[in-house]
Amino acid sequence: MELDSLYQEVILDHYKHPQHKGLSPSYSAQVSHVNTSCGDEITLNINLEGDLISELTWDGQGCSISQASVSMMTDLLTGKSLEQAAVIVKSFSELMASKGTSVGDPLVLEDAVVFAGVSKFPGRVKCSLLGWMAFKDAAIQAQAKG
Amino acid sequence: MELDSLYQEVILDHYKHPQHKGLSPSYSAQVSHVNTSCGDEITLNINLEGDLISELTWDGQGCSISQASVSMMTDLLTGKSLEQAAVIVKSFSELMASKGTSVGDPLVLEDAVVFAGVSKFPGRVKCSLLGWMAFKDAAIQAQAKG
Amino acid sequence: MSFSAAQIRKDFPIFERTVREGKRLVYLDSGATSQKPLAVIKAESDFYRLHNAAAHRGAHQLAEEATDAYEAAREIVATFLGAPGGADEIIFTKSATESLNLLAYAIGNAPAGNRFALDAGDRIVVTEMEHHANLIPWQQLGARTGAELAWFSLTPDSRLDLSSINDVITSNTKIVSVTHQSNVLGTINPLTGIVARAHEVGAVVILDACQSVPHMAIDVKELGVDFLAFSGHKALGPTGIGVLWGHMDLLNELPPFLFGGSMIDNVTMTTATWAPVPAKFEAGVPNMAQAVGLGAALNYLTDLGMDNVHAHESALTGYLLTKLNEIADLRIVGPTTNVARGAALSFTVADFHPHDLGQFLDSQGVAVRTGHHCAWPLAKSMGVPASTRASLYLYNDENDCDALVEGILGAQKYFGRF
Amino acid sequence: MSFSAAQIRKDFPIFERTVREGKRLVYLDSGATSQKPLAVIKAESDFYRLHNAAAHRGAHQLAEEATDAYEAAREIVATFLGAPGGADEIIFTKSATESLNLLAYAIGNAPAGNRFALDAGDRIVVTEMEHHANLIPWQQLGARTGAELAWFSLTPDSRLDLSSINDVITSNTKIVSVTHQSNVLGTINPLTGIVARAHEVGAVVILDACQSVPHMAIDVKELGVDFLAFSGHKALGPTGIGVLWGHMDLLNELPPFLFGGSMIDNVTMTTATWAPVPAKFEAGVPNMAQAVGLGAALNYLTDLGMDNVHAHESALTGYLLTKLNEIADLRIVGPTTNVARGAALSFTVADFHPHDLGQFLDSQGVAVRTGHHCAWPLAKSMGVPASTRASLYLYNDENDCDALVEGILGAQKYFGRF
Ligand SMILES: Cc1ncc(COP(=O)(O)O)c(C=O)c1O
Ligand SMILES: Cc1ncc(COP(=O)(O)O)c(C=O)c1O
Repeated sequence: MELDSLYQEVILDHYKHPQHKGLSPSYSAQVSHVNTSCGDEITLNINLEGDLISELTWDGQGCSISQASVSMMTDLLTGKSLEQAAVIVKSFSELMASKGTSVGDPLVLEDAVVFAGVSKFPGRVKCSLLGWMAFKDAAIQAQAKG
Repeated sequence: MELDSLYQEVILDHYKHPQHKGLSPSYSAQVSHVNTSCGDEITLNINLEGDLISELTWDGQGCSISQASVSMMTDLLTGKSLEQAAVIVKSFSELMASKGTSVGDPLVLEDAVVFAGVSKFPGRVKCSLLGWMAFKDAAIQAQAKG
Repeated sequence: MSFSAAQIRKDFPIFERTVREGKRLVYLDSGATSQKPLAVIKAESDFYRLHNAAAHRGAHQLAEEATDAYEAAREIVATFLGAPGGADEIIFTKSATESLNLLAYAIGNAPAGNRFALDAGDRIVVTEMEHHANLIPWQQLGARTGAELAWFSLTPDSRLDLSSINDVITSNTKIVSVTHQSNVLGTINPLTGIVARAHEVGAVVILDACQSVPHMAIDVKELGVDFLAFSGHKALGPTGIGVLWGHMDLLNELPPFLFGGSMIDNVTMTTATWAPVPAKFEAGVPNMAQAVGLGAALNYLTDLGMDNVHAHESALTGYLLTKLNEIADLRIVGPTTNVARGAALSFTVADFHPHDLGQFLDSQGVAVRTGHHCAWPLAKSMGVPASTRASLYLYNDENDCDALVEGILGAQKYFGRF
Repeated sequence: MSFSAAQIRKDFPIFERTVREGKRLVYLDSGATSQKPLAVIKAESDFYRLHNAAAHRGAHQLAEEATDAYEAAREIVATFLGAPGGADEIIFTKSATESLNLLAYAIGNAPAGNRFALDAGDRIVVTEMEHHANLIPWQQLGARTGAELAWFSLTPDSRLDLSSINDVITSNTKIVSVTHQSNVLGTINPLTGIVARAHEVGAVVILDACQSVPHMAIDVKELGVDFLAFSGHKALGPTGIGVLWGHMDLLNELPPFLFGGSMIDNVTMTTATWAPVPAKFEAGVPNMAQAVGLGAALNYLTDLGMDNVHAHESALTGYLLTKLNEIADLRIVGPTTNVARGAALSFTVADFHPHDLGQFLDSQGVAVRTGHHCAWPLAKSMGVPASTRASLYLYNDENDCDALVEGILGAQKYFGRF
């Protein structure tokens, strides 16, 4: 079933057991993003120590794809430098733009390569990117402050 | 040639030799109307003596149809009462709305029945009516004053 | 002749195709846009093939034919709506969204002394169930003029709360703009009291009829409203065509909106005066082929009979409501009984996100819409940020409803396994 | 491949019909609207037959396909115009008239501090040869904001008088909106000096490209303008579709125009924020089938090559100008030589009224336009209240020009006999 390439187990796993959910009391920057076509919302807190992403926490509501994506992202980016994070974000964005033609680089994206399946569903690409766009925004704001 | 039903001799005759053209120095009411789709313009002076249309004069520029129509109209309506004129105007309007299905009442419209041919050409109906609409307007204004 | 959705479907070429690897297309998204019968597709293409020219402009046979075709469409719409002033009261726009914005901007253009002129002492009234297209133009008009925006809120059973109507439609209210049927809830709003109160205080009543004109017989005289807007594409017509109807005396007083060719009386470099209605509101070469297509769509509906269409949809809505009410954890967002409601049925299922549910349904060939359905304030006030909407039309039947129900049960199983 | 109008005509179904009792259709009214090739008619009907659904909205396969088709059309337009910022700089409207009104209203919506905000100290510049669609919106914006309207007048040979450009485009000028090619005169305006001076004083340059985009290769980067508007129906496309192109940074700052679904970011009962460009400017279910049809039209033109189209029209214009110049009592309204002029040729013949001349031509199967061509101030300033216009396009050839000339001579005889 084609649907299974969208709803892979690791995605549903993150959906049921979201990581880093619950906003940290303090943060270097906080952003809120919405997916205007479906109303999904996410708030993301980023904490920087120098160039290092020491903590990423979030809260929000949305579909399995958007929630799993932000959960996986916070797993993946926590502890990384902003430079490393930028490489990962770029790689993920490219994967999501690939319309099913790319399998993603597991060395860079780790578990998040499962979103290759989502890239075949144009209606869900926005869902996958919601958290990542929020991160980009938060990183810029945190750097601007710091 | 179908065109000949439009450009009948009496129409072209009025076009070449317009009647009552040249505005009277004084008037009971004066109106100016334009045909916005082609820019044709006409100014009409009406003089009333009581209920009688004692004088109708006009000036303007336009196509053969609009010019001939106003020329014939001034011929036809001068000397008539406002009531008689209303009957004639109504009869002419109906003829022009007939899309070629009516021949017009020669007892009411006299020479103006030749416009039956024009009613087959929807693009020219407006031209035929330009002067008549101006008359309607002028009659109302003159009565309002008087 | 009995009404047969199966027979009707044969008039719609799109039902010859399948979706998602050979699945039958179960189209339950007519609230977003309807499918088109061949007669409409053909009317539009025949216009291009045979009569295409600029209406009201050229001095030649094609231009005459194009003008006739375009004006005949206006007659059809006028008859369909029962416009008391005839075809001249029908203004073609590109969509209901444009029709409503036209009103808001034109009112904003009204000079002092004009009956539409608004200022800070005035009030505009809408409802909490408006589509964004009938909300944001009024917010903006309020912001530009200082007029205050007020609204009817909803009762727990998804009806307009009219209990304090005189406190909402106050004596300084100039505009009351309401939806005939909610595109989310399916609620059909009662207009009599609203119209009476609005007219009592001298306000005009604008009806967003996007979700009613396609589905029931409409007579603007009976409704008593002053303006009405709808979109062609939801009523079997082409995309790119909308309608604004208004009473002639109001249209005469209303200033124009878009400026350009064909809407003028006289023009100098610094001034312009306006053509009579409806030309005053139709600047530029019109969307002729789309108007002609809309005419064909309304003729198609008239041939079927709007009362028959409505009866069919009503019966089907009752059928589907019963079925949905039987599903565990399914909550209808909107009236749960088949009274004063149309064929738009929104719902949530347990805590499955509508986007996931919609995706599963899609995999089964069932096309629905998910999200806030362009009525975000409503979604927020109901505490349902997103829902799934099935909307029925004349080509749907019980099989389609069954496919939806089966799809929902399938989704419960599919997502439940994790 | 050599350019063959006869071959091209075979792609246009309308040329299979005759007019006025069996006469060959000699269509010389493409300046009002162009005819449509089968590829365009089919693209629009295929959309309805196969992919029809609300773009950007549904959660199903048809909605995905409709979105893809609509967005692909945006890409095609962006490539056609050479938009530096790509497809996101392309806004679909219903017509050039709407595109220009969009700009005027959106600018009128700009709050103080916004770069577009206008007030009584500012100036808007147009030309005396503007179509009403690029004149009246600016008159009205001036009236609403207090900004002053100024314009370039014409030289005796129907060119813009740029001799006092610095007195027209003054340092307080915020907007310069000019036509690329006059729809009456055929004059193609030189833009370099205007763009340079406008940018020197910080004004934006808006180009009404209705009469150029269909006829010549356009690259907005080379032109140097800031916004550009055109209508699909004059460029082989469907009715009901127009384009506004603008630089992304300007579109980002420009406030929205129409309010409704799909153009929002967040909405409450009293406030709204906007989606990114281009969605910000496209409220409501879009004119999808028409955008797709326009895409097919521009692809058709690209396949032929815009330089080939232009060369063909240029040669034909030269041919017709020579022939017309030979007719006794015929006066060309516009440049009489084939330099910096397009294929719109207006003229008067003795004191025959254009309406009568056009009627005679029509009886011979020759379709032209007569009147002031929606540029009344120009007509008045030239002392030619009405003229006859023949406008050529890719499907016309020398036979068509000959038919026009023969028709004019025939009219002289027909009306001369009295
Ligand atoms: C130069 C020019 N500008 C603007 C327009 C208006 O275009 P439309 O009527 O398609 O909106 C036209 C054509 O009518 C035109 O020729
Ligand atoms: C109730 C209601 N109003 C307004 C609209 C806007 O219609 P359109 O997008 O066709 O302009 C819609 C549909 O989207 C609707 O359902």
